Amino acid sequence: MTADAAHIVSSRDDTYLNHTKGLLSWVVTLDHKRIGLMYLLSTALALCLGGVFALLVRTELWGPEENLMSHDVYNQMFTLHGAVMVFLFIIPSIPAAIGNFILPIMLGVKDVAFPRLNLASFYIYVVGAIFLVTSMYLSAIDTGWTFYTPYSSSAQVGSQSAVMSSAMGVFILGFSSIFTGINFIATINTMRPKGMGWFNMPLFLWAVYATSIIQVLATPVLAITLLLLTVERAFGLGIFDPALGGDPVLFQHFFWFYSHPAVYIMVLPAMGVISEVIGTFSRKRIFGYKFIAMSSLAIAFIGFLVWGHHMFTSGQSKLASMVFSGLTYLVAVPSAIKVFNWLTTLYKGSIRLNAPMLYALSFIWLFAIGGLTGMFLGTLAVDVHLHDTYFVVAHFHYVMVGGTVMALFAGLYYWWPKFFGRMYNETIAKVACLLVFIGFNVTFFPQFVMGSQGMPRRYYTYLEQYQPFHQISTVGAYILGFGILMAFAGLILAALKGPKAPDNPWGANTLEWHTSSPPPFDNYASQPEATDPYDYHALVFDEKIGGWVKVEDAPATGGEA
Amino acid sequence: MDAAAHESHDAHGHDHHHDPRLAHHFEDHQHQFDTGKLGIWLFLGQELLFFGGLFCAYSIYRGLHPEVFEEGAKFLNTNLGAVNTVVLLFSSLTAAWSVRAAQLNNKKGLILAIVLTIGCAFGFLGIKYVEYSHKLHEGVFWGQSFHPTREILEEAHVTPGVVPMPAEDGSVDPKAEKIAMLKPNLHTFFSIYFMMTGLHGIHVIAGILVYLWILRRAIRGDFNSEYYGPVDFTALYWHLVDLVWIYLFPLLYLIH
Amino acid sequence: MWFTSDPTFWMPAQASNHAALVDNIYYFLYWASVISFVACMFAGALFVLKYRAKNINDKALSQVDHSTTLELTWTLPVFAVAAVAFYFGVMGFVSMKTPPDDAYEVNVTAYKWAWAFNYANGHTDGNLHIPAGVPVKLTMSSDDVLHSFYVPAFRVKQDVVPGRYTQAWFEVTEPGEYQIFCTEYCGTKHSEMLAKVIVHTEDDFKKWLDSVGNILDRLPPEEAGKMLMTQRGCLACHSIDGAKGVGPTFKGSWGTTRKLADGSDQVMDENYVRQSIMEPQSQIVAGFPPVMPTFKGKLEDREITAIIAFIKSIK
Amino acid sequence: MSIPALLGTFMGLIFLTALTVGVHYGVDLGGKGNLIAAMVIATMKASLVLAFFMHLVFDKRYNFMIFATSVLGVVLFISIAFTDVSQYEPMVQQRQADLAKAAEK
Repeated sequence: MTADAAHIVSSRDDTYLNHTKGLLSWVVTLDHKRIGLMYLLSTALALCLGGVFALLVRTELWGPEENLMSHDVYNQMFTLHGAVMVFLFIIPSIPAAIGNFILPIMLGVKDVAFPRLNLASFYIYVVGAIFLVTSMYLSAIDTGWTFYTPYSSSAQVGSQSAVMSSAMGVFILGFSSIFTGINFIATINTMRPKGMGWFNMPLFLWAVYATSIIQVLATPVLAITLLLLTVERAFGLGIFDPALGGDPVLFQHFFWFYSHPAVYIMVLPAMGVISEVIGTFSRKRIFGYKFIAMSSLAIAFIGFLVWGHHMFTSGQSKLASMVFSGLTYLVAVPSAIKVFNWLTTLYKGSIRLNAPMLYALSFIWLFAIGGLTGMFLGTLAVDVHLHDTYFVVAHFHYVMVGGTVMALFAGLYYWWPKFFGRMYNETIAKVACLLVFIGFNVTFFPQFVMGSQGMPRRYYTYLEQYQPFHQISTVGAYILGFGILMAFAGLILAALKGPKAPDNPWGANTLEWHTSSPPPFDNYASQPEATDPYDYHALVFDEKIGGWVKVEDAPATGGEA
Repeated sequence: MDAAAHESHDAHGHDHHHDPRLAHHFEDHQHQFDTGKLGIWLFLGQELLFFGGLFCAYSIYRGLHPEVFEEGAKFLNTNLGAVNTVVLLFSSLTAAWSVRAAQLNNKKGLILAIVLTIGCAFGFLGIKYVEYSHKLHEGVFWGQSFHPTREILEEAHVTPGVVPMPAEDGSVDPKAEKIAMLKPNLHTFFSIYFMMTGLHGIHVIAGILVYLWILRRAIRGDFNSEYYGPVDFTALYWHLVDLVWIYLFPLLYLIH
Repeated sequence: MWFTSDPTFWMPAQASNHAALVDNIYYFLYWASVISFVACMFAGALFVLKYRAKNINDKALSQVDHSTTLELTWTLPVFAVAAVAFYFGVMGFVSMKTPPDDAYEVNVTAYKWAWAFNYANGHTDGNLHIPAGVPVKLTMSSDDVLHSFYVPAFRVKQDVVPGRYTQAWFEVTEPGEYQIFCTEYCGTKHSEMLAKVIVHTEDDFKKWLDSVGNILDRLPPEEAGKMLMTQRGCLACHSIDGAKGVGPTFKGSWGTTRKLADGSDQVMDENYVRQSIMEPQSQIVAGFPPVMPTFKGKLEDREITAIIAFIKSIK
Repeated sequence: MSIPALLGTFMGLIFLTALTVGVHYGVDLGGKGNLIAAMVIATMKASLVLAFFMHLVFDKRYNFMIFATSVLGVVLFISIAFTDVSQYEPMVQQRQADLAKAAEK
């Protein structure tokens, strides 16, 4: 790789951040890195907004009486919390924000396949978000994020227009997601560099690829579902509304055909981030590369066949429930394979506990609990008892928040030096990680207990026997909220004032670390040839620059042990 | 737009290609074409799933209530449907022809083929308009708005008792109407009919808009044997619209 | 832990024939999860401590990156646990979904935000009264939106869907009182759509059923009206002590004039009450949401007369 | 694509359209016979369009795979949802009959 240095021709002063200046140069940029950062900013705002709703909900639940808000406001709060978190934050966060920034650089290309479509998908996201958030002014939806009919299709207190506005918002957001998916599949398929066969791809790319397949094939069904719901609401179609001969259980089939695979849109890219981070910070080839890569695809495909496990008690037939339960277990296998492989990667590694690694290890802890409790819910007889209780709430928060948010921070701290060319403060990052981890467990673990004890979800008031659990949970929520704010603060501080970052601060060997930090506008002058992404011994730490360099480029006195 | 244009032209100092139609991140025209084609096929894939939802609703309601669909189809004009099928098939031919013309550097042929395609699309919408307006004029709406007149019920030879027959003065017994709507009935058929043909119609309109843009670029002389991706991709989209109609026609019009 | 039917840290007391079955699978999964979780996290912690880099340039001790044997070895137990859970889960589910032919039948109607349990003798009650030691089958439907019938102590849950019937069944051994929740989100007072299962001995149940029949004949109209309104859930939204609810209070309401949503004035008289029960949306009092379900075909004329008598009596 | 191939495909499509309308008016195949015939003809037409107008026979295999995967997705979605709904249909019909009876009163 002697030609490697030649790839980085742009002078270090000319980065994508200062290549062009002014707000307009960001607003109309076609550069995937800037679009990625704009996504990051929007999804981070969505996380904060959703987080505020969550804290309001948790505060109201401090006691069974009215503390902050009335029934109706509470119902709107948990609906908005779910809708904002799912559609505005989790689904676009890792793929659209980190994916947009990192994917082309990992491939050594100048941009994604369709830069205009990429920018369009960002603006579609913004328009969809405006529709969804506008619904708050139209007196807010109170249907739950699942929009179940006939509640959503029949007249409700103050939610007449809000349901339509939010459904249209989510409809529009769907297309943003579809376009991102199309873009990534096309990019990975046709623009891989020389030397990067399918099985030399970094695992993050495999994860994003699997995610994109789901985005392209599942999201359109959500779109048609919400279109039908909107028309049902406006004109009384009678497809889903039983008052007109429609079938509300059919709506659930439609809804979950998308929304179950969507769970994997949320967690697969997170797993991709973890696979990168664990390998790098163990300085060891990731164990079971092919199994991890294939398990991503397996999860994506099996994900399309298990939607009915959300409907075990909904009036779905016995036959369908049994088939869906059986298929659901098939997801357990690839998920377990991933966890085992990550743990085995640690074995005989050379482990460094920098912040990204701590977040990644926390991810494994939380995801393991989330995955194991998923087994309870996939088991028919047990699910009958646990369905629609706090057990389910705890389970999917462990997977989606424990999973995605932890991996999001792992990824952000890992790639932040690449994003902005500045290092973060390890102490802030680690303390924030500890707070998030503790806060998360304190919030959601008690919910498993009260769910098993029968506490139903989406309840404004509750029986007194559940109060201690609710109070622990509320305390945890505040710790969690504080931890997340601190994690963000660490990142913002680093971007503004952090010390200069080397090109390769972690000793990772995927292509994005071979360009400068932050990358030049063009990423690479010409596409570099790919090397083994997990050959960590090709790199040594260079004290002088505080980062890692190729063995052959290292000073003769290099610190090889 | 200035900044974006600035970026893409001033992308890097040592431009190794000068064709502005070739984006800077592709190696050559073939690479760009293959990528674009993959993109459009992915888009068509999602279109299939998008329509798939409606086909799902259709299958379930027809599978469980075939009699409703038999009655419903009586309202539809099979001849107009068949004519529209032919119009759309012809437009598919001209769309495919436009790709051939572009590949052969035949600018005149390209323009003619696109104009014919757009013309057929308008023809299709015109016939659809005739069908829609007749139905809506006679109260044949979707779902809860379904209040057919006596005339159209007699014209369609609807089996007595399927929906309440309006009295001479046009009034309907509200109780009978409510009972008819409790289960899937003609109003459900027309919900599905209007959703499917309506969504298909919106795709036709979108196709017209894209083709007008392609026409403008064709007249400007953008396309040649090396660069004709947009013509090909639009044609692929147009064929998909045709493909959906190929199924809609027998599923809605040809029911015994 | 799972041989007890008493409440545990995780599970409420077992009160129906399904409960032990559900709990056995639950605890099987619970211990399988605890063991595998502890094992994994212990291994992870051990590796992190033992293989921590002392010097930043330390190489990993091994670069072995695959072992198909190992992959298969740890896939198998996952399969095995899944297979066991699947098998017992399905068996339990099938038995929960297959009511015996001789089950005692109760019809259930759910509406915002109350339950109506309907007995063969025509009596409708707001709580579910059942005999102990007899399988009971519920045939349920909803008048408005989705609801869900859930009794944690029975481990029974079934959505109640408008436009169709769904069924649930169970057999309770010991008399007692158990909590019913609505577990499918249904709007404003979803969390207050509660009721009780009251399990009598078989003899007591018969006595109870006789005593609640014909209340109109046996009781003065005010009392019968009050019973009806409690049973049908009217008082969940309309208070009788002047408190503001989802609907207007009945306290001192009789004969007063009220402003309707369309701006007109209306005296609270017999016609108005009758009309409001039959077609609630036609004359909504200003400032209240139009959410009351219709009781057309569900209340007899005599019953409405009794209700009116009761409303008159609330001063 | 050559002119004969284009025109040939088009004539094939027109012929199949005439055939499907002809079967509709002229032949009663009984039971689901006509539906099956119509769907078989439609699928033949769709294959013609896909193979020639959309050049799938000349194209990269990956594009065909995308299309096939989407079709598979639609088929799975419809068939599973249909199976379930038809399983619980008796519960729906019974309730609808009872509601109609109640509304008669």
